[in-house]
Amino acid sequence: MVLSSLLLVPLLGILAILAAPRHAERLIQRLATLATALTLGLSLGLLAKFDPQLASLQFVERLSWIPPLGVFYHLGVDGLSLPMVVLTTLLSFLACLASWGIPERKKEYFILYLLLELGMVGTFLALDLFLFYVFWEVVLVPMYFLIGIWGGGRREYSAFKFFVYTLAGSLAMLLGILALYVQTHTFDMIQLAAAGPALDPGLQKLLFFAFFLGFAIKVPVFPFHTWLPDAHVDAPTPISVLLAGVLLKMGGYGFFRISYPLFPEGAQWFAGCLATLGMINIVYGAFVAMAQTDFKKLVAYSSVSHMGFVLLGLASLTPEGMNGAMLQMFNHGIITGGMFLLVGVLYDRAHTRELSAFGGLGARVPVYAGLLTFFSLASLGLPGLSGFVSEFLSLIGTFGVWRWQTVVSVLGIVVSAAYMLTVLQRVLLGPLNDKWTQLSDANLRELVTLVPLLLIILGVGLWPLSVLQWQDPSLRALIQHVLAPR
Amino acid sequence: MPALLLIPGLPLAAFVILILIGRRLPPPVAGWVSVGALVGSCALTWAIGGDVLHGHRPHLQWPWLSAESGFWTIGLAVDGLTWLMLAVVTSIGTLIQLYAIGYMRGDPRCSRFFAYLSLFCASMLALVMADHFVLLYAGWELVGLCSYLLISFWFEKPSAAAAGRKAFITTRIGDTGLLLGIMLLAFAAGELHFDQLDAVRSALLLQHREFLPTVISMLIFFGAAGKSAQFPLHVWLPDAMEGPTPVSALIHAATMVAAGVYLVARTFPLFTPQSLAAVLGVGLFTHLAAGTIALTQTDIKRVLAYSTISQLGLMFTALGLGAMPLAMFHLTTHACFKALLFLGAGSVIHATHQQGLAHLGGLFRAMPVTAATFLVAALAMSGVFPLSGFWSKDAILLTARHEQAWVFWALLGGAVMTAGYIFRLYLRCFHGPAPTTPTAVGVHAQESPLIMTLPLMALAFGAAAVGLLGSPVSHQFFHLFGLHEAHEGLDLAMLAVSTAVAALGAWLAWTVGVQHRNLVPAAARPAGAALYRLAAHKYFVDEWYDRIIIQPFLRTAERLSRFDLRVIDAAVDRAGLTGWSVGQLKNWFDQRVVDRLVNGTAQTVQRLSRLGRRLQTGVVHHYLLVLTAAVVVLSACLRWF
Amino acid sequence: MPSSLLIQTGLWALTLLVLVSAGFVVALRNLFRAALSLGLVLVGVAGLFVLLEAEFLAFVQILIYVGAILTLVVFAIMLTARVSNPRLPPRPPSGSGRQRMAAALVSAALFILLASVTRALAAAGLQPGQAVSLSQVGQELITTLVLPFELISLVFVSAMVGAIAVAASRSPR
Amino acid sequence: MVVPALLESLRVWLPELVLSLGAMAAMLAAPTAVGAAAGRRAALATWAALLLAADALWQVQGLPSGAYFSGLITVDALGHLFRWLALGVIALVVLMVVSSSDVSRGWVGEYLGLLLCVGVGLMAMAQANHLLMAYLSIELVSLSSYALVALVRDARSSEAALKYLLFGALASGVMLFGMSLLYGMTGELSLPGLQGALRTLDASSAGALALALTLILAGLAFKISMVPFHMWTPDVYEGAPVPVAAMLSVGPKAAGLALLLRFAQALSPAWEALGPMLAVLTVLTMTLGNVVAVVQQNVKRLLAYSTIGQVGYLLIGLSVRTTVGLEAIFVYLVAYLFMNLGAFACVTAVCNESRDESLDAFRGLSRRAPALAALLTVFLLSLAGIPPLLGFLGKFLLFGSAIEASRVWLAVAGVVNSAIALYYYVNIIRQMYLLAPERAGVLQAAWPLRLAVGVCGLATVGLGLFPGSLLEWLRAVAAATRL
Amino acid sequence: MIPVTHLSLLSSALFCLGVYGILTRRNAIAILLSIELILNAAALNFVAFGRAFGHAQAQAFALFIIALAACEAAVGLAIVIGLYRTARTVWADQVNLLKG
Repeated sequence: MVLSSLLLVPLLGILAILAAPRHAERLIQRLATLATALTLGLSLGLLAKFDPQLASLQFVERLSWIPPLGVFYHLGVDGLSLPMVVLTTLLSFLACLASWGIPERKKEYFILYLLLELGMVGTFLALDLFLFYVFWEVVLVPMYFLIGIWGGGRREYSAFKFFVYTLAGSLAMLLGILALYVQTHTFDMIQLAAAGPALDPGLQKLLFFAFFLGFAIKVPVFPFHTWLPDAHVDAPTPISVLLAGVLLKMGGYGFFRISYPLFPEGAQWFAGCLATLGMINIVYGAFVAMAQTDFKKLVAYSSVSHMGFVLLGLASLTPEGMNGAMLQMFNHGIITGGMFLLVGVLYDRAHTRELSAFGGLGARVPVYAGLLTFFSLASLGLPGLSGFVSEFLSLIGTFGVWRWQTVVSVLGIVVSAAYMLTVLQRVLLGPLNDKWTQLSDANLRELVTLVPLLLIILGVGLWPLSVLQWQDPSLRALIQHVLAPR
Repeated sequence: MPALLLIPGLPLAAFVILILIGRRLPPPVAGWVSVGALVGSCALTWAIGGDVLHGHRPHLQWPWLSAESGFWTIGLAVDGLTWLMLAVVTSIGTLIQLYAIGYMRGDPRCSRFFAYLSLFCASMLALVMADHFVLLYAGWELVGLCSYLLISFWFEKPSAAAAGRKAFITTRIGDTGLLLGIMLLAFAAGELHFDQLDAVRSALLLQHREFLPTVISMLIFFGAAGKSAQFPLHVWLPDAMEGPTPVSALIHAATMVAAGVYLVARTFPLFTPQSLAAVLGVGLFTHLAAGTIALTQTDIKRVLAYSTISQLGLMFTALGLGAMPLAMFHLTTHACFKALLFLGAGSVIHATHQQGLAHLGGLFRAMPVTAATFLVAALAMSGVFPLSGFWSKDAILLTARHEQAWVFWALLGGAVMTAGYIFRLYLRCFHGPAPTTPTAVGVHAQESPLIMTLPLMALAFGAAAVGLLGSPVSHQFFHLFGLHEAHEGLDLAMLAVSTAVAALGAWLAWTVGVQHRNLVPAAARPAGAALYRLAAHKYFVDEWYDRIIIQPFLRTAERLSRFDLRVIDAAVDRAGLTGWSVGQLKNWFDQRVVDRLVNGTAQTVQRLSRLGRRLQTGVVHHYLLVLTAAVVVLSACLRWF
Repeated sequence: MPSSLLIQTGLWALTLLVLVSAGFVVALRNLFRAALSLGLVLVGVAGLFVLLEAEFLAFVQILIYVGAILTLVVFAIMLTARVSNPRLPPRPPSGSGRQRMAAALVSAALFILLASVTRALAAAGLQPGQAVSLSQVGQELITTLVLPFELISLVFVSAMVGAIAVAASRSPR
Repeated sequence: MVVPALLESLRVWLPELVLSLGAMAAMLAAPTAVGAAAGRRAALATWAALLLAADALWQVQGLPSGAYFSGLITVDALGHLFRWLALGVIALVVLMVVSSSDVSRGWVGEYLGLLLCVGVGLMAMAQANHLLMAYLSIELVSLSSYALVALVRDARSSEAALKYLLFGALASGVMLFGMSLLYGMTGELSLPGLQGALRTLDASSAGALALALTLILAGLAFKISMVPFHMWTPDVYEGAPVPVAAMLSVGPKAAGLALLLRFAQALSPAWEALGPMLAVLTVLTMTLGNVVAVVQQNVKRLLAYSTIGQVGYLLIGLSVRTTVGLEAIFVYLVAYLFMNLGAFACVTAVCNESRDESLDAFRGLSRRAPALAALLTVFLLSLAGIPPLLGFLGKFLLFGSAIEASRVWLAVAGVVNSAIALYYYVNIIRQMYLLAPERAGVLQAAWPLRLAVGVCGLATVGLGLFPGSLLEWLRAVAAATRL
Repeated sequence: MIPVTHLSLLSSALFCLGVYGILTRRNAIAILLSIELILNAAALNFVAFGRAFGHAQAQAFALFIIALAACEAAVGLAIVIGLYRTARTVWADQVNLLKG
């Protein structure tokens, strides 16, 4: 029941907030924070009880849900989903704290927020394809509102774009699910993982491609990435955090959980393309980020670049590469989540995100400057911080398999250093712009949201085994499964 | 071996303390915390020195990425090479930090400064102690970071901020090479531990002949060249002088920039004759070219920076000649006298707030200690017997003469230049007429406080005496490398040549540099002036880089960004998810294909929608006609098809 | 076979009557005359019913159609006779040329289609002895077809109520 | 011998009888009182009839299936399902009628009576086993609907009624002629008889059969708004009062599909020939509906086009002709009943208050009526096929049936259309949530509307989350229905 | 002896004339008249075929058709009158408020 409780708590939170009067804003945000905190606590408890030695699924819950269709309420975690679940609950909690600054319509906001968390956690827990799809889509709707109502800039456009893009992708996935169901008459991912590889290779490739469309848009893979900068930029800060931190991971997770185990032939067939796309993502994203003048947009494009390492690692099908890809998802969530929080901190005070508007803040807001420097360094892959480990693993794992893609991707590292340092230079260094002499430093709430992320980045960077040990057995089993001769 | 952990651990602890509570500490305390930690490391280093000298190899390992596979076990290890670096970093680092306490007094971000310095020491120590490529790479990047942070420490100056970024990015380009080298090595040999490199070399040679080791070693050398500011990646080091002078002394003279030399020395087994030739070529070229530039610079620190580049080139030349211990020997002596030179320059700057040679002069009287120690360092660098520089340079010259005679002559030319620029600097700072410009404050300058002069004196002692450890007098130094056979003895001819060369340089410096006597024959003057201008503008390397790398890079970024906005976004927006990205083949393609593709879904849907609307005319007869026609058409279809 | 000849003659005469007056219904400008032509069609069809030995049906046809529906139509024509909104320009009563062309084309095509399949219909042809007696029809209506009877009553009710409510000049209350 | 069979048959027919009597009562109740009281009495009679009919329907379910009334109607699982659907439609629409401001108070009795007549017609359509029954029941529904549309008596509703009448009369005339041709070929009027006779038909009459089928199809296609027989739909919906449009968008669609299924079943060998054509029309229907809906500004018109699009999805199940397809149709119809009527109920509430049928009326609705806006969002998302709402399940099964029948292109067309449909559904949501309200004040819907919306919302969400027993029932119905 | 083909051809012609009338007449009442033609054509068919097959049901069907025609005419004329009252026209192609 522990996994169900992860879903139940946000649900109860929603109900409690629904019952709360509209004007009791403090109560509402406390309730929401409580719900997210409880979920976080539960997921940490899960972490403690999880046996990292086992490659199999743990805490499995399986109840019949729609018997005529053979749909089950089937949850479970293994090394692939556990880091994602923890990431989700953690970021949800922190972003919930950051949401306290939302100016209006708090009741609706927190209801949608908890619904979003419910969907995200569910996506990572689901072991039934139907259930997975349900959660996958459930995420879309609150996200649309959260961007569309509480966003800034061209929020309507961005929200709609996000919605349409992702829905188009998931509809392709839906076709894939249907075709798979017609072939196998089951939605159970475990059974499918056993049955899928036996499918006709041609069909596998087709299905892989259908699922690829769904996941690729979420990741996002070039050229399906254009929703991302808009959505990230116009979303309110906490939602940007979740968007970058969790939603993108749903796409990557899909590859690990569905595409690879179910269609190994397709996966091997597509690996070359995936590596090339990963390379394009890395280099292209970095270059485009370089040219941005809007801070948030820059971070958004850096996400495109960073997610490229996930694709690259995935394409390798080596333990190092896959571990790197998985870890990169976790790390990117933490680091970019932190970056968006930092952008938000700045935006809350200055009401602009134009890089050229700043300068010399380093002296004015030293704590903020330190944090920004730290997260930027993590983002550019400084050794000792978490981003390095995963990028390094992806690269070294892929190098032996996709030589040239990897070599070109290494270039991306240089470019990422270039744009990140440019940010630091424009924002923190140089002479202080007179406009910002009254700027205040990060406050306690902001520190509370940022410091845990900082510690995780440091912890994973110094002792990557702490995360790797959870996922490694599952990933090795997965690779074995994919490469098994048939 | 907790001692091994403590060596980088102590400065790291200092860093953590300073970054967390540094601002609450009174400024001098911050400095002392940092110094104290480094002293501890220094003491530990010297404590294990005896063991190491006797061939003991302390080693400490722990699992990193995988608990099972030994491949990803990383750790700290100390052998002779490492111990030497440890000794250099901790000893000289201590002195420089001590000096910095005085130098940075009164700076509001003093604690931050010492925090960074501590972090630097920690990473540098980790770098040299690493027993695994990845850990080395980690330290490698971290020292780069510290260099960045410290160069742009006075970030209110835009030039400092820009210089920091330039340093980081340029060295990162080199790091890319190192990273690729590591990946290639891991892929080809499956081994990244340094103590296995000999085995790796033979395995690689067996399997791939010379090609793969050459590629790997060249990639590694590329990384080393970035860190050690070798041509063509040297451009960042002169700019890095924007940082506080103790930083220049510690990072950009004594230790970090020498990491490249260390790296090549560490991975020496991987180097094949071909790659050594490349190392030699690059090192020698850099040695000479940087020397000429140093001759023309008018900023004290820039002269020293080019001097550093030049000396590093010398070390690489030694490496290229295959004389790895000699390169390390020169690294050691260089660390002493170059740190001393920088600290001396810092002392001058601290006293006068001037860096340009035009504004300095005749400071000997005001700052006797600084001047004297500076002189010792200058002499040592010029290779005057029996100071340390003599022993290390002399050994390299000797090897060159044995190996490749032309290198020897080139090095001699370099030696002239070395003496020339350093004495030009020394003489114009401390002797000659005091400048008459109103901004000059030389006459009012006072000697620096004791906390600054004490390290100067200690280093002067070092610059004078360290060389003896590698001299025929005492052979201790080479025992670190397991070389126990006797030194070939003092070559008197070399001694004479060396001293003569140094004297020639000093004389030229006096006559040309200080007295401004033009020695070039009138006929050659235009060419000479052109050469001078070329050197004075650093061979326009920065300008070239800007034109052929940076601007195109920025333009590409701009273009891709626009591409993203206009083509990809628009294409995907309008043409649904067709995912083509060929819109770049502009003009005709745009018009013939893209336009038609682009007018895809969203617009097409809208257009179709309006069309469909128009079909719904509102006139009932049309509806009825459609109904009847549909019946006719459908039944006809059904009847005949 | 005088009766047979009589039948043939009657058949052709009725066919002619029906077709010609149907043509008038669709072509005559004057609505009133068109309605009268429809009456002729209905009478002609009733005559055909008689020929088919369905006299009761012919009777009903005359009674209901001509007697009731046509009367209703005439009333409606008179009610709306003062056509109409003077601002609307007068136009020919049967659509534009293009519309008529299209209609003719479609109708002709439909006829060709229908004509091409008549051969397959009731191939057995008519047998004299198969005439259905009125009592048989009545029997059907009160046994087998009792349900349609119930339904049609409901149709009547709803049609009447609907028609009255729609045509009523204003809300009753 | 005749009489006991008739009595047995009457028992089966009890729900319809009750409804018919209720219709009379509602129409007669109105003149007995003045003003609001008249409406109340009529409503009372209507509710009594509905409840009694529901009870009767529940009782009747136990009776053995088979042909009743001398084979005029057939009682089977399919018929039961559609009778329930018809009853549901009428009940929900009654809730809207009694609180819609489009419906003039003076005519409530007539509205309700006619609605119940429609209900009887819908139920009869679902059970028709005989050409005469099919024709009569269709006409009952049509004639009552014409009157319902015309009852508002303004220019737009008159126009709508006229168009509906002319289109409908032509379509049913065409169908009737087709029936006569069919009869002429086979000499059979009952569907099972036709089925037997068609088996023995020789090849020479294939052309005649095809023609007859097309003519009949035209009449049914008109009822379910299948392209190209859809053209009346948007105009009539826009002109009709909102509740009537709501009824038209669900009731005749469901009953028409039931009748189509019965014809498909009876004429099965010949029906096969229709297959490819039907598939093409399926795609055309959903595409036209969804595409043209994109630029609509009037919400009723938008929902009319949306209805056409939804019918397109439903036709997938018909054109694949498998049991899975049948099940999918049933599920989607149930979903469609709740989500579409729910949406219409919300529209009723909004139009009641603003007298404005354009999308602008929905601006900022989330601030003026949060619950209403939230539920309308649920309905629209369900129509768009977002899980876990019931509409998604239906769509899922429909597309699945297409893939199962190896007609992947139908599923692809459906998917593409779903993406297009998102465009206009989300546009309404955008108006409600993302834009500022045009008028101030809280919008309070009447209680019957709230009840209707609540029931629909509960069903859309609840059945979407726990569709197990519903699916089991519908699967059993599908299995019992031979195609 | 009446050949069935004759009658079915006649009814087809009647049907098509009705269709033509519906498509061309502008006056709504005239269109309703044309619809009566169609219904008559169908009724004629039923009676003719019923005679051929000897079915009483066919005649009953025709009876129902006539009854329904009456209902349809009633509702139709009521709608036309209602239209005339609200739009002051009975010309079907002049009413196009609803379109698009």
